[in-house]
This record gives sequence, C-alpha cells and structure tokens, in this order.
Amino acid sequence: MTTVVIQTIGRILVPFIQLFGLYVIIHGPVSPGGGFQGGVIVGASMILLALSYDLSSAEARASHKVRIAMDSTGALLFAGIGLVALLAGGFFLEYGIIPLPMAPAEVRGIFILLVGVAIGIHIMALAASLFLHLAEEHEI
Amino acid sequence: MDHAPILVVIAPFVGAYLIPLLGLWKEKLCYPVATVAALLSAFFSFWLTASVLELGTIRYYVGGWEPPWGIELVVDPLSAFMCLTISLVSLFAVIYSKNYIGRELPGGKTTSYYTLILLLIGGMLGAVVTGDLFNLFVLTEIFSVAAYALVCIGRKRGSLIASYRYLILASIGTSLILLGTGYLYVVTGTLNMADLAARLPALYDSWVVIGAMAFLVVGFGIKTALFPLHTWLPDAHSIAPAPISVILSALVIKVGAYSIIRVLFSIFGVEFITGPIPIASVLTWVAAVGILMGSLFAISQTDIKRMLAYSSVAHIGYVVMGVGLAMEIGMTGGILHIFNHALAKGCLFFCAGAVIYQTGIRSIDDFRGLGSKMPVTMAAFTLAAASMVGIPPTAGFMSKLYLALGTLEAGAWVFLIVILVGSFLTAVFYLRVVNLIYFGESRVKSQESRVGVGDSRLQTPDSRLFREVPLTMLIPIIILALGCTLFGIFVFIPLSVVEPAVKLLLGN
Amino acid sequence: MRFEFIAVNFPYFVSVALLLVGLYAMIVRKNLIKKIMGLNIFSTSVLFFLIAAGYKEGGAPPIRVPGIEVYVNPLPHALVLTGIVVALALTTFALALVIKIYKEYGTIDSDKL
Amino acid sequence: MGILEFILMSFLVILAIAVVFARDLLAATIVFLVYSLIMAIVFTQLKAPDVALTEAAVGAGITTLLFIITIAKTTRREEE
Repeated sequence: MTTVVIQTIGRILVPFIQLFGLYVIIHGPVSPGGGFQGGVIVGASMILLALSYDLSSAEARASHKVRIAMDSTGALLFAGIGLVALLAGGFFLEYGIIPLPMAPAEVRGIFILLVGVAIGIHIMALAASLFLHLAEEHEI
Repeated sequence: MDHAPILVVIAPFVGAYLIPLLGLWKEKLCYPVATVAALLSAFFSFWLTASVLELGTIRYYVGGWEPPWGIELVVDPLSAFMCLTISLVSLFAVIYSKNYIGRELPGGKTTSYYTLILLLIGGMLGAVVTGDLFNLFVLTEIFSVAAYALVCIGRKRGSLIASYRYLILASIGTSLILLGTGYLYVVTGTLNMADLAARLPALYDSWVVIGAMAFLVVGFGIKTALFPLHTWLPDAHSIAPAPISVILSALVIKVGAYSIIRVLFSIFGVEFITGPIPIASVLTWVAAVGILMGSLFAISQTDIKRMLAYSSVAHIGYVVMGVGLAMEIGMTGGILHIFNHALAKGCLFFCAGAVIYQTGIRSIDDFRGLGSKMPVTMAAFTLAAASMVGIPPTAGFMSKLYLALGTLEAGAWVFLIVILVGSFLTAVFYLRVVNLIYFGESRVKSQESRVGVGDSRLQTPDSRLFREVPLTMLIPIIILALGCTLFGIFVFIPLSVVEPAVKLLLGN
Repeated sequence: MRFEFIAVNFPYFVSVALLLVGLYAMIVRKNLIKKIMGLNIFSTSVLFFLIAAGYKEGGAPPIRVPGIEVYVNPLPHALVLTGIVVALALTTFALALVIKIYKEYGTIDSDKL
Repeated sequence: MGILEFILMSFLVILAIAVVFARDLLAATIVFLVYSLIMAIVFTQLKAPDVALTEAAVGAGITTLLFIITIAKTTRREEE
C-alpha cells in the first residue's frame, strides 16, 4: 500500500509546515500574513498528521483538552493585552501607551507581535479542532 | 476616560473564554463564572446608561485610532437602552439556566452551553454599541452562530433541522447585509456610521445607495423575522431550551430591529426614508400584515411554546410599525415596546419552561387547573399575558397607547385599527390559556403528553410533581412579572432613556 | 464605449453572477451539502466584490515599501479576511449539523426530512 | 486588468455553475477546491496577497477537507 509513502512524507513535512506557520506569525508585523494565517497553517499541519496517520496520533499530540486550553488562552491573552492598555490609562488595545522602558514605536512593535501570537495560538487550536471534531464523533 | 462601552462587551467575551478553561478543571465553576460575567455586563450597562444620559453620546476609539482607521464604538441613548434591555434579560436567563439545564441538556454539554450563551450575549451587546457598519455585520454573525448552536443544543427531536433551516435563511440575511455594506463602501469610501451619514445625502439619487438600503433592510429583516421572512422563527424559538427561547424571542430579534433603526435613521436619515423612496411606510404596511398574520397563526397553535413564538412574530410587528411611522410619538411607542415585549415575552417563556421543567406539559390543553398547583408561576404568566394584550396598568398598555397616539399623529387610521384588532386577537389566545389555567378542570390523571421526559416518576402522578420550581427559576419569573406591571405605572423610567433616543434619531 | 463599460465593470458582473449561482444553490437545490456549497459561493462572491472595489489600476499591494506611492485600499482586505473567517465558522457548524442530521434521519435530502 | 484576469474570472463563473449542478458531491467538492484556488489567484492579481493566502488556506484547504469528511460520513450521491 501507499501508506508508507504518505506517512513518511507527512512525517517529514509536518515540522517544516509548523516552522513556516510560526515564521508567518512572527513576521506578521512586516510581511503579508500574521497571527491568523500562521495559525491556520500550523493547524493545517495537525490535519495533515491526522490524514496521513490516523486520528489518534493527531489526538496524542494535541488532545481535546490541550486544544481547548490553547484556544481559551489565546483569546484571553488578546483580551488581557487590551485590558492592560486600559489599566495603563489608554483606550482598549491602545498598547503604545503601556509604560515599558523603551521607545513607544518599539513597545507598539512588541505588542503587535504579542497580539499576533495570541491570535495565532487561538487559531491554530481552532483550525485543528474544527477538523478533528468533525472527523471524530465529538459533540459540537 | 470612560471605559464602560468596551467593558460592557468585553465582560461576557472574557467569561466565554474563561469557561472552557475552568470547565476542564471543574464543571461546576461554569455557572458562577457565567453569572458573574452577565452581572458585570449588567452593571456596566447601568453605568453606561447613566453616563450617556448625563454626557450625551459617548464615542470610544478602540486601540486609540480615530474613525477612518480604527474601530469606533458609539453609544447614544438608543444603544444604552438596548444594552440595558439585553444585559438585564440575559442575566435572568443565565440565572434561570442553573436548574433547568441539568434536566434538558445531555451530559457534558454544560461547558459549551455557558460558553455559547455568553458569546451570544457579548455579540448582541457588541452589535448595539458599535459605530461601524462592518463591525455590526461581524457581531451579528457572531451572535447568530451562537444562536444556531444553542437552538440544537438540547437535542430534542427536530432541533437539528430547525437549527439548519435557521442557519441557511439567516446566512442569506447576513450575506445580504455584507453586500449592502460593500455597496455603501464602494460609493462612499467609508464604513463609519457617522461618516456615512455625512456623505450619503450627496448621493441620494444613486441607484447603488438605494440597492444598498434594500439589501440591508431585507438582510436585517430576516434576522428580525419581519413577517414574510419569519419562517425560521417558530421552529427555532419553540424547540430551543427555555432560557434560550427567552434570549432569542426577547432579544435576538430585537437586535435585528435595532439594526434596522440604526441603518434607516442614523445612516440614511429621515428625509431619505420618508421622501423619494418611502421605505418607512412600506415597513409600516409589512408590520401591519405581520401583526395580524402572526396573531392568527398563534391562535391556531396547540403547543404553548409555538404559540409564544408566533406571538413574537406579531409583536415585532408593533416595534417595526412604530419605527416605520417615523414620527416622534409613534417611534417612542415602538422603541418602548422593545423593552416591554422583552420583559413580558421573557416572563412567558420562563413560565412555559417552568411548567415543562416540572411536569413536561407542552400542550395548551393540559394547562387546565395549573393555577392551583403552581400559583406563583401562573400568576406571573397571567401578569405577563396581560402586558402582552395591553390591559391598562401594565407596561404593554403604555407602549400600545403611544403607538396608537402615534398613528393618530401620522393620521393613519388604518394602523390604529390594526393595533386594536391585533390586541383583540392577542387577547383571544392569551386569555384562552389564562382561562384554562384558572377555570379549567384539572385532568392530570388522564393525559399522555406529560411523558416527554421519560422520567420514571412521571408514571405515577403525585403532588410532588406540581409544586413551584426551584428559586433560581422562580426569582427571574417574579422579577420580570413585577417589571411588566411596575414599568407600566412608572413608565417615565424607560421613557427617560427612550425620549432622548427618539429625539436624536429624528434629528431634533 | 459599450465594450469599455463592460471591461471596466467586468469584476462586478462576475460577482453578481456568482451571487445568483450561490443563491440558486441555497434555495433550489435539495441536498443539504449542496446548500452549504451555495452558501460558500454566495459569500465568496461578496468578498470578491469588495476586493474588486478596493483595487486601483497600477496600485501596489498594501505593504509599505520605500519608494512606492500608490497602494490599493487596504481596508477591504481587512473586511474580506474577517468575511472568510465568518464563512469558515458557518460552514463548519453547518457541516457538523448535516452529519448529525444524517445520523438521526438517514438522509440529507431536504424533501425527505 | 489584463486578459489573464478576464479569463480567470470567467472561469470562476463556469466553475461555480459546475459546483451547483454536479450530481456527484465529491466531484462538486473538488471543483469547489479549484474554484477557491482560482479565486485566490484572482485575489493576488487584484493586489491582495494577504487575502489570497487566507483564501488558499481556508477556502481551498480547510473547507474542502471539511466537505470531504462530511461526504465520507453521509452520502456521496445527490438524490434525484
């Protein structure tokens, strides 16, 4: 059967896809892409794993609980960054105002990255969940 | 700086994402977290309303970027009024869920139930505070998806199909909304509501603008279940679990009505909708047909929740009729009816849920003699039904009075007759139930529709079955029923928010 | 003149055609999965319309590069990204519903439900 | 806009019609995948690379997969 070929290719490809996804997330502020697109790519790597092996090996790497935890953590991180800006006296998500010991432009850059990472975590869990939930007999 | 506009939206969303995390650890924590989140947003909306009444319209720039680039939240009295209605009724729905959900939901669904209900609340609150047409679309979509999921969460027979039909029809609606938004963007180059309002008058004779308005009105009309577009409503509203029926019937369709008001009055402006393209009077006629047809359909129902759902079709007609009159008194009545109908319909669905919870009765005929078995619930039901009919001291009377005066102000006798006939029809089907409750003879022993739940103790009817529901369910019922009366007598309380809202919308 | 009018507005004609095709699938086709495909075509047509509306002849992609002055309008892109996500969420939920409906009723034909 | 874009856009309409009228749901899904890819190419031609990236990942990738799973779990033939 062709499964050996598929499995080997899948195994070799998955780390590269994930690396590319992380690259897209981290380069969000300076190139096309960002948290959402990168998150989808990393999530798609889990789907590839589930397709080339089986559901349980994908489950073993990112179980239902881990995905839910990542999903919520990403969203809460996003809200948290917004609320920190609020506490620092700015508008919601006005992260340029957060008092850190560096230039405002740098602060903004860091927080754009952080927001991207938060969205990325959220989306990668969500993209993997969408597929795995539909494929296995989970409840909605 | 006043942060209430964003906090009122963020509180339910943070709650919604905390719940799955905590639910992994302890499922029991979901309910308190959901209650606290709903409570917080209710608190913030009171704060918001107070500051709006004091300072006038609040503009809030998310991220500190001003309108053309950033997202703007605009809270005027109408938004504050909707916030207050949404957060109060949904707070009661969350409180009510505690006991009800245990019996209605299959195991392991508690976490997703509370997550979805908070997403639903957060989406609705976001939709009413945003000042950006595109954000309105996104948030409409967020709460709609949560609503589709909640309709079928109870796994009753037919709930999947009801949810699917709701989804397909409502997504036609949302796509039309997006299309209308796109049209407006193409001709004006902005999506901010205030900017749109400023740029549109120059383009009034453009066909693109007229098309955009048609798309937006039809799209939101589907969400609102405006009469010919209401076909998804009866199934979805009657099959959902009771707290969800409350939110759907009392709030979700009202947010659609709010969006219609926002689009017609804040974006297109009164001159346009009453002038060359008389969309306002079209809406009034549609609403009038809706009132009569909704009531007629409701009379022929035998299932209590279906009857209440059809009654919502009729009552959204009153709201839209008031809005379509586009005159001060009529609009006051219409907008006031959003609040009064939310109280009354919320209370009625809660009562129906309480009866189903205790006895499994869904058929109206089996309500015979419940008055002596569940006196508090049935008293609340009667009060709320009186408010729906519009019997004098209740809240429903006040909004219908304003509506009737509004039709006289507009000189449209036809609509006055429609309101009177509609109230008469409403009385027919509500008083039939009330009559059965108090004067019908109990025939508990010989009926079969009680089985529903399949519980073993239902086989042997005893007095244990017919007592009042637990306090978490009873308190929301009582508060809403009292609200129906008190806000009729002290009508100046809601009016203090509605009147400035109407003045602002009509631009004087 | 007429040809030019069609050429300039060609993307809009395409988006209207796609919209009608999608609407047809959603309303007339009986298969539940086909309806969802129709929904997807419908929403992509609207997104395509928005992108086409934001396009400027000779504009560069909206990424800041020194020396380039004319960019296409970036705002529709943000809208479309959101729109794609929304359509994905709807599609997933609807497909999950279809699977459950099939399990309960054994058919995905809306006439037989 | 050049001749390439016109051809691609005309293809979009043809593919959409093919999706709607294909009796075999799996075939319709594959055509839908091509439709999404061409949509992504058109987006790049219209100078929207970020949208094209997303459309390719979401429309052609995840959505198609989800359709295939659903067809695998239900039926492949559209009933008459």
